[in-house]
Parts: sequence; structure tokens; C-alpha cells
Amino acid sequence: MPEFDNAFQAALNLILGLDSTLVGILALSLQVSLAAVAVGALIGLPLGAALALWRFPGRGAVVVMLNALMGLPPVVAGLAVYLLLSRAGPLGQFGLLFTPGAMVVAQVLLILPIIAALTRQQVEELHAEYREQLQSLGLSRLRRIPTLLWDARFGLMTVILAGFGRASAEVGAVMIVGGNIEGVTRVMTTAIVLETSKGNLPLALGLGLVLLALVTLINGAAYLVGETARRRLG
Amino acid sequence: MPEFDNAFQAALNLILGLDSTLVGILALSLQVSLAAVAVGALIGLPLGAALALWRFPGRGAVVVMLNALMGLPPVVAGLAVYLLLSRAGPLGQFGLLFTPGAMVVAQVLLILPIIAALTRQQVEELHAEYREQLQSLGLSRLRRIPTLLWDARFGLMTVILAGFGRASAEVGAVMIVGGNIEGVTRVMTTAIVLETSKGNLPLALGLGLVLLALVTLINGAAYLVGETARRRLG
Amino acid sequence: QSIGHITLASTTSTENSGLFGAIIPAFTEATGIEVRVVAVGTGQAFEIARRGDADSLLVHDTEGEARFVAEGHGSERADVMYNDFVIVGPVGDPAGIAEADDVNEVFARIGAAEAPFTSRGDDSGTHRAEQRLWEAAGVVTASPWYRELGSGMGATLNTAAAMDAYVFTDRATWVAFRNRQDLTLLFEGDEALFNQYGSVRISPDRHPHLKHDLAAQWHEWLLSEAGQRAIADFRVNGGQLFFPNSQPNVDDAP
Amino acid sequence: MAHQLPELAIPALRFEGASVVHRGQTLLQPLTLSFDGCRRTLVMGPNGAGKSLLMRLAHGLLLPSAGQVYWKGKPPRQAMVFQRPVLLKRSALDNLTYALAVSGTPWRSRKPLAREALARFGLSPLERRPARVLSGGEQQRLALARAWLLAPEVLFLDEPTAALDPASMRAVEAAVVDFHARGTRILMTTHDLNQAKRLADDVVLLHEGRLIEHSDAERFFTTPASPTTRAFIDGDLIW
Amino acid sequence: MAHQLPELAIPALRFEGASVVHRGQTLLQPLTLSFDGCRRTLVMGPNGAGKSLLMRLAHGLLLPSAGQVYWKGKPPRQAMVFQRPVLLKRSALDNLTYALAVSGTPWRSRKPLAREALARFGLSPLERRPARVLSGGEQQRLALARAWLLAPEVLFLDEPTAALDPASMRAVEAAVVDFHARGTRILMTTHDLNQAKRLADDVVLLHEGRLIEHSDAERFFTTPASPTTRAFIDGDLIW
Ligand SMILES: Nc1ncnc2c1ncn2[C@@H]1O[C@H](COP(=O)(O)OP(=O)(O)OP(=O)(O)O)[C@@H](O)[C@H]1O
Ligand SMILES: Nc1ncnc2c1ncn2[C@@H]1O[C@H](COP(=O)(O)OP(=O)(O)OP(=O)(O)O)[C@@H](O)[C@H]1O
Ligand SMILES: [Mg+2]
Ligand SMILES: [Mg+2]
Ligand SMILES: O=S(=O)([O-])[O-]
Repeated sequence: MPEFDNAFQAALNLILGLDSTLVGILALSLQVSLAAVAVGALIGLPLGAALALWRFPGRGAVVVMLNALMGLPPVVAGLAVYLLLSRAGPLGQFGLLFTPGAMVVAQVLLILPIIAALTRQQVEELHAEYREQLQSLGLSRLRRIPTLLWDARFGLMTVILAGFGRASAEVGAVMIVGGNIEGVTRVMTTAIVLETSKGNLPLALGLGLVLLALVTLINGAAYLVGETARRRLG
Repeated sequence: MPEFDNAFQAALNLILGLDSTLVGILALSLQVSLAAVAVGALIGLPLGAALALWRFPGRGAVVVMLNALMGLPPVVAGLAVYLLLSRAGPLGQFGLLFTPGAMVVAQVLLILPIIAALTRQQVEELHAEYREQLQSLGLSRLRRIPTLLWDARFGLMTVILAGFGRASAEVGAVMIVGGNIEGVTRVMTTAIVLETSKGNLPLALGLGLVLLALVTLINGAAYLVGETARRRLG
Repeated sequence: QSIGHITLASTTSTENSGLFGAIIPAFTEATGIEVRVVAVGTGQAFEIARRGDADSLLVHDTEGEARFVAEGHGSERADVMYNDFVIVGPVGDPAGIAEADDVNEVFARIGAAEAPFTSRGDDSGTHRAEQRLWEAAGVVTASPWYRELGSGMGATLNTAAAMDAYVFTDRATWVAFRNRQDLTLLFEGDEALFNQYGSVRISPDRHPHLKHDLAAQWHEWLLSEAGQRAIADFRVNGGQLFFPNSQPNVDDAP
Repeated sequence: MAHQLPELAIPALRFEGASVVHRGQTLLQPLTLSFDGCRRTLVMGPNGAGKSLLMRLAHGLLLPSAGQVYWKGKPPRQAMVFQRPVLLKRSALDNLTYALAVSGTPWRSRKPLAREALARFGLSPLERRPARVLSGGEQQRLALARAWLLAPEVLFLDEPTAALDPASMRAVEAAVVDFHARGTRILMTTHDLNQAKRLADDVVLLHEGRLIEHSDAERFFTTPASPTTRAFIDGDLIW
Repeated sequence: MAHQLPELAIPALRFEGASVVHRGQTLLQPLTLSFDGCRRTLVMGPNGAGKSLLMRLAHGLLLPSAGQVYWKGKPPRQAMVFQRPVLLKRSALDNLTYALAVSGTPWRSRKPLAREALARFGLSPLERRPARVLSGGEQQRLALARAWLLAPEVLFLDEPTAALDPASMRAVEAAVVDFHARGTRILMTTHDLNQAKRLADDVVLLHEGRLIEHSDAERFFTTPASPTTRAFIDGDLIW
């Protein structure tokens, strides 16, 4: 298929050319998604763990809601953040709209449920094993959270990577709250959409391949770190 | 915030009105995403399990690739499928482009890595526990797959729900391969994008809420089934 | 009663305005042919047609359409209708374009005031028209006041509304657009703002598999009296958005 | 062989009609019992009799379905060695320093204390080994070392020597005696009649979730009150 | 107390310089051994001596880091009861029918056979209980029932009675004798010297990953070849 060949060609040219515009777009993509994952993990991991530990009336509903929010459409998340940050909105005065900051906020909204829901499930399973021992040690639920997150870390790594994948891949949210402004809020996915709408399909695919290559690099680094740590544990 | 109130109002009206167009769009959304999840699970679960079981040179690279593909942008998946199914493409003669079938194919591409990567991780952990016993029973790796998938089913439920969320939320792929044709390939997310581009933000948000409500219902049903089964197991 | 369907590649501005929703039923009624509209960016619409994935094309980029036919992808092109571009901006009108005499002055004033302006920046028909006007006004656009969004018309309007920026848009999208916030129509009516839509038939030689018979009926219907009347009858809030201007028997490469 | 030591001020643990019912099945019949003083109580009975359930009730890991389990007075500091030890996915040493951290031991003294405990249970060479790959007996000893480190006032031991070699078993029994001598109340299960004879001040016998007898060790082994006890001591109490 | 029965045609299992090294640490020194005939071999030694490693090598769950472990002739049908039984997340009955399904038993006969095995190990009332909530001893008995069902030609038992009450232990010992009488070769570990004396045809003693002695039971217990064996039998072989 000539298009796919062209796409690989385009990707190669893009990488070899190391066009400064492309580098800027790539860097922004990475910054936004990594920031979103960092915030998402910082909130989502303890949140998911807490939900695994506490029993309370309505817990089932919360779990269902969280699972369902894994299906929050990026466009909807983007719209909600747009309305919040828009000049007429409640947080309008901060002038965050159409800035990378706004894109991070929208992506956090998207990946928080993914990280929290998958964390809940994994921590719940580990806690089934640890519960009696930790309770015997007199650990309050709150203090069990770091222990469980730490001991589940190899599994949670994949969860965080799923969140990162979601953030780096989505376009609906960043498009609306970022506005795809050239040089300011244009990221890889919005650039791909733009090229697609221009009919530049090989270039669009090529950009996609470049993005995937970058994401793969990051995944590879995470894998190496994980495997090294795991090997030390036998 | 008036927009959010309007959005809830719009959602309510949409639901109460039970407009036949809306019902059609909702039904198509559901059909496409459920079909994609079914196919994705049918392939992804055994694939992930196999990857958990077999050791071979280059396995690490495959795992990294799979994890990275969780970050496959919907637009890129859409483009790739578009080029394959386009008249000028290798599968052009089947006339699948701009049909729900094409949308299913693109979504399968998106969620397969998610299901397979998360399954791999969970099955790997269960297998660490079961390995010696299953090997002692003389089970080949192939025959261990159904056993492990069955015994990991409660955790895998959340994985499948993550895949379903991804499918029902994305817009990039279905937009390109479906074309958002009214009455034929318009689904909830593409309708939301359309309304957004018309500046109908409350309606767009309202549609988003309706979609989320539907997704929540399905998650609730899955939760009830899961909890009932789990309770029977102690 | 349906005898089949055709796929029509078109742009979001026509789709967003609701035009197709108004005229296609009349066509289907008359011929039993269903029309499935794939509304995308101008470039993407050409690309879809070029690849043989659409049976017909309706866009507003006369130059591009001509090239499409000249390159052999299209067999026939015809004017169908026109509307016009308008310039909208914040009610406060910081660059004072409402008082401008012609469109050149509008762009000159915005450039001089360095007032925020959002451009589609997506190489669409609208975007190209806008760029020609900047050039004509002798303004060199530059960030940060000039924002290239790389978005569709609707998305660009949403962004402009939130940024209180000027924006160059086709009238149809603007009239149908609901999230105006502080935006208002500030300038219209210059001849240079003319926006021509054309229907293009795809070459049967290039793509013999397409439904050329049905597509021909669509093309002819658009140019026919019935089609032209349907276009003229389409109103939003009582206002006419598209003005039919087919010239019977004028076709082929211009 | 009742072991006489000054009875320290450990509050009494009371079971009052405490039962365990799970999905309609009564696993532990209503139990009324009192564990007073700083004694070494051995809980015995066939598999599935409810020994581990009783231990978990006593340690507060399980709430009775009916009735009550409570301490008369302030609940004492407790630790438990489980029948199937749960070790964290960390090294042997880290498992111990973790327990110390939880119990509030200052950072500086954790490692020395943990190493001491490892040495006491013959695990010194294994300190860096992941706890989960230790042999069955090593894991059990690590769990004992962890409980030992916590210096509890009440120590629950659920078949703590089941996986141990004869010498280790003797060492652990010595450790139990030692614990007790330092004022720790012992509640322990075992299937080993000789071990029970060596260690028990008093014995609780359970059978099919029911309390058969609770009496002083001497009495229990020489003049049992119940024919079931007799059968148990003779090894005749079969499924 | 060597047990004399017609030696059935079970091929011999050979260890030839087989060792286990893990991340630079030698867990099992190169081992050369041969297990012939239909005997009951007891593997003994202190915690961490390498008994479980040896069992896993023999059963083929672990490949030696160096040297070889192989059957002279066609590998026989084998089953193993692990020191820490691994039960599937299913009911007790389903754990057994699963094993039968795996071994190719026709669907119709699975349940009756499984019920028979449950009855034999005193687990009948528990057939619908999830295997993971069974008591320690019940789990061990379920694992034994599973192995029993598979009617193996060689049976590996890793401390199979550690969690059992005295009566159950006797019943399991009887089952082992029974197995053997039906022609099954037994390779078993235990910490219980008396049990070893009751069951062993021959004994392997390991210590710190090294083979100390492999001799007939009679010889082993009465005139041990090594001073380490002496110390072990006297219960003096301490960490
Ligand atoms: N969560 C549970 N659900 C159902 N039954 C349970 C549960 N926990 C324990 N049981 C049952 O309760 C009974 C008592 O269990 P327990 O663990 O107290 O026995 P035990 O006396 O400690 O036996 P062992 O000597 O084998 O350790 C057993 O028959 C067991 O199957
Ligand atoms: N995967 C592993 N990684 C590191 N060390 C291991 C591993 N498996 C076993 N060991 C070590 O090898 C030694 C022998 O273990 P093994 O389980 O064979 O002992 P054992 O003789 O069965 O002891 P026990 O009587 O306690 O069951 C132990 O010191 C153990 O810590
Ligand atoms: Mg127990
Ligand atoms: Mg062992
Ligand atoms: O829904 S997406 O924005 O990921 O296409």
C-alpha cells in the first residue's frame, strides 16, 4: 500500500528532519500528557486504594460510577473544562483556557477514572491477601494505602501506562480546551487531525507513527526500570 | 453555571423526549462499542494470557509494544483502517468504508491492546501462584489459558469495562471510518462533536450525559452480575 | 421505494448550517435515491473523492475544484450556489472594523490594532479566502495576536468566542452557530466576500465502480429548477443562507 | 506442667455467646469463655474444628455473628502468627523493619533490632532474600521473628511450628517460654499433643465448632471431663 | 521397616550432578542420586535444607542449573502435593473435577469419582465450599484427595501432614501405604522422625543444600553413616 509506505517515509523524514516545529509539538504533547499522568496517578492511586479499603453504604454505586467514567468521552471532558474555564465560566478569571494548563486539567479528568478504577481492582485483590496481617499489625486503613500501593507497584505500572496511553492518544479534549493554536497549544494528536482534514493522509499517519514511537520509548524505559526492580525481588 | 444546568436540562429533555433519532444514534453507539468489545475480548483475553505464559526471545519488546499501543491515537487507528478499506486500498472491494462494520474494526484495533496488555499483567500474577500446580497436573500452556482466564475473571471484568469505556468514548476513529453520516454511521460521540461545532454546547454536553448514563447502566449491570458470582464464591 | 444511495463528500460548513437536512429529503422524494453526507475538511473531502470513496463532491474551493477536474479526478464541475463570508468579532470592536468602508480596510484595521484574530489555519476554502484578503490588505499576520487554530469552522468560532477574537467565517455557519457569547457580526457585504459552492462529478474512468448514474441524478437535480428552489427555500430564522446560481449548460472545465 | 509466674496486669479476654455463622452455616457455635491472667493457653481440636476462627475472633480480626468478644479493660498490645504466614513482597529484613516502622520504632533502631530478631530465629544469612521465596519453615520463622519484635502483651500463635524441623521447633518452644516469662500472654494452637503437654497451662478443646472442654493442662491430659477429649487424646477422634 | 512388595516397572529417577543456583547463590549443591523401584523414600533435613527444591527438580517443575535430572525410560504418571497447597478459586468439588477433566476422565464419571475422593479424606460435607476458605488442614486434605484421584505411578508429597490433626495424620499415612501397595512410588518429605520411621523404605538427608546420606531406613535410624545424621536424629542439628 503506497499510503502506508508514504506514511513510514513521512515519519522517517519527520524524525530525520528534526524540524523544530515538530520538536516543539512533540515536546508539548509529552509535557501535557506526562503532567496529566503525574497528577492523575497522584490522585488516582490513593483514591483507588481508598475505595478498595473502605466499605460504606453506596460504595457499589461509586465503584460503578468510576468504572463508567473510564468511558468519559474526551470531547465531553473537554467541553466541561471549556465551560468552567471560559470567560463566562466560574474559573474564567484565571485565563487558563487555551493554555497547556487547561489541557492538563482536561486530561486529568479523563485518566483519573481509569487509574482509580484499575487501581481499586488490583489493590482490592492484594488487600484480600494482606488484610488480616496488616490489621494484626494495627495498621489503620489510611496507613495501609502506601503499603498496598508499594507492594502492588508492578501491576500498577501497567495501570499508569494505560493512563498515559489514554492521555497521549486523545484528541477530543485537548482540541477543545487547547484550541490547537499553532505554536501554543498544538500537540501531536491535534496536528494529526489537522493534517487529516487537509487531506494529507500520509503526513497525518506519519505524525501518528512518530507519536507512537515516542510513546513506545517511554514504555520501554518504564519496562526496563520495572524489570530491574522486579529482578531484585527474586 | 447556566451551561451545565442547560446541559442537564438538555439531557433530561433528550431522555424524556425519547426522540427516535436519538434512540437510533444511541443504539448504534452501543452496537458498535459492544461488538468491538466482544471481538476485542475474544482476541485480547487469550492473547494477553498467552503473552503471560510464554517466554520467548523478544518477549519484552512485544510487551512494551503492546503497552505502547494502549496509546494508539484513535485518529491514527481510524486513518489506518480508512486506508485499508478505502476503494484504493487493499480491502476496498468489500465496500466496508462508512459503515458500522468499519467502525467496529477501527475500535477493535483501539481496544485490543488495552485488553491484551491489562490481561497479560493480571494473568501473569495469577500464573505466578498457579504455575507449579498446573504444571504438576500436566497442563500444557495452551490448556492453562482457559483455566487462568476463568479464575481471573473478576479482575478481568474491570479490564473489559476499561475497553468498553475506551470504545464508547472515542470519536477520532469512528469519525474517520464512519464519516458521521446521519442515520447511518452517526454515533453519540460524533453527534457530540457535530453539536459542539455548531456551538450547541448545552446540547453537546447533554448528549454526553446521556451517553454516560447508558454506559453507567451497562457498568451497573456488569457489577451486579460480578458481585453475585463473587458472593457465591465466599 | 429507495433505489440505492450515494455518498457525498462535503465540508462541515454546509453540513453544520443544516442545508443538507433541508434539501436532501426533497431529492430522495423525487428520485428514491438516498444521499449520505460525509462532512469533513475541504482537503479531506477532495482526498476522499480522489480515492474513489465518494460518489460526488460538493465544496467551496473553486480553484481546488478546477484542479480536481483538470487532473482527471473529476469529469464535470458546476456552480450550484453561493453565499458570502462575513467578519465577526467582539461587540466592543476594538479595531473598529464596523465602520470600515471595504474589506481591505477591515483587515488593515485589525492588523494595525493587532487585535486578536483567530484563523482556521486548516487550508480549507475559507482559510484560503481569508489569506488572500490579508495579502490584498498588505498585512503581515503574526502571533500572538494572529492565532492559527488548525480547526474546523465551528471549533474556530468556539475558540474565538472564548477569546473575544475576530474571525473570518462563512455566513451559513455563523447563522447556525449558537455559542456566540460576545461575538457579533461586524462586517459583511463586500464583493470580495463572495463564496461559491460547486458540485463535482467523479470521473467514471478513474473509478468505474462508483454509482455514476445515481450521482449524475444528484448533480443534475442540484442544478435543476427543483434543486435550486429547494436551496433558495432553505431558511434559518427567516433568513436565506444560500443563493442558487447554477448556469444551465455551463459545465466541464472552466 | 503449669508454669507459675507473677500474673501481670493483662486484662481478661471474654467470649460471651460469640458465634460465627457464614451464609447460613454455623462455623462456630455460641462460645462463652474467659482467658484470664498471663497464661499459656493451648487451643486444640481436629481440622476444621474452629481453632483458627477462635484465634481470629480473639485477635479482633473477625467480628462474631452473634454474641460478644471483648477485653475487660484496655485492649493490650497484641501480635499474631498466622497458620499460613502472610509476608509482604519485600526482603526478609524489610518485612521486619516494616513491622517496626508500623509500631512506631524510630528509624535508626529498626535495622539493628530487625537483625537481632533474624539472628534469634536463625535467618541472618537470608536477610536480603525476598520473603516470598523462603522455604516453608523459613517463612514461619520469619513470621515468628516479626511477632517477637513487636513485644506484644498477648501473642496469638496458630500452629506456629507446623512447618519446622525438630530443632527449630524446640527453639521456638523455648522462645514461647521466653516470651511468657517476659510477661506475654500466650494463646496458641497445635496438633502436637506432646508440644501441648510441654507448653500448656490450660487447654481449650474444640470439635466441629463446639467447645468441648476448657481446663487446666494437668486435668485435661490426665482426667479429661469429656469422652470426646479422651478420644482426642488417644488420637481416635476421626472425621 | 523396609516394605517389601513386587517391584513394579517404574523407571528409575536419576540426579546427575544436578544443582540449583539462583543469582549466584548455590541453593542445592550438585547432587547425584538414584531413586529406583517402587519404594517409599523419605526426604528429611532442617528448614531450608533444600527438600522442596529436590522435590521440584524430581517432579520436573524446576530445571537444574547444572547437571541433569531424568527418568531412565518413559517418565511415569506423576502427581505432587505441595507444601503449601495451591487450590483453584473454585469449590472443593470443582477443584477435584477440574483435575479429573485435565487428566482426561470422561465427563460423566468426574463427579462420582470426586465425591468418592472427598469422602475418603473426610471432606464430604464441604464439597460446595470455596476451596480457598477451607481450614489449613482441610486444604491439605483436599490437595491429597486431588493427588489420590489422579492415580499416579509416582507420588511426591511435600510435608503432607504438617497441618493435620493426629487422627487425620494417621489416616493419611494409611492412604500413603495404600497408594504404595497399589504400586505407586512415594517420594515424601517430613519433619516428623516418627512418621519417617513408620513409612520409610529409604531416607535421604539434606543439610544446607548438600546430600548428607541416602540409605535404607533401618540403617539410617540405627547406624547412621554421618555424624550430621546422628545430630539430626537426636534433634541437635540447629541453625
Ligand atoms: N470464610 C469462610 N467461609 C466458609 N467457611 C469457612 C470460612 N472460614 C472458615 N470456614 C470453615 O470453618 C471451619 C473452621 O475453620 P478453622 O480454620 O477455624 O479450622 P481449624 O480448627 O483452624 O482447622 P485446622 O486445624 O485445619 O487449621 C472449617 O470447616 C472451614 O472450612
Ligand atoms: N526462588 C528462590 N530464590 C531464592 N532462594 C530460594 C528460592 N527458592 C528456595 N530458595 C532457598 O533455597 C533454600 C532451600 O529451600 P527449600 O524450600 O528447598 O527448603 P526446604 O528444605 O524445603 O525447607 P522447609 O523444611 O522449610 O520446607 C532455602 O534457604 C530458600 O530460602
Ligand atoms: Mg487452623
Ligand atoms: Mg519445604
Ligand atoms: O476520543 S478521542 O479524542 O480519543 O478520539
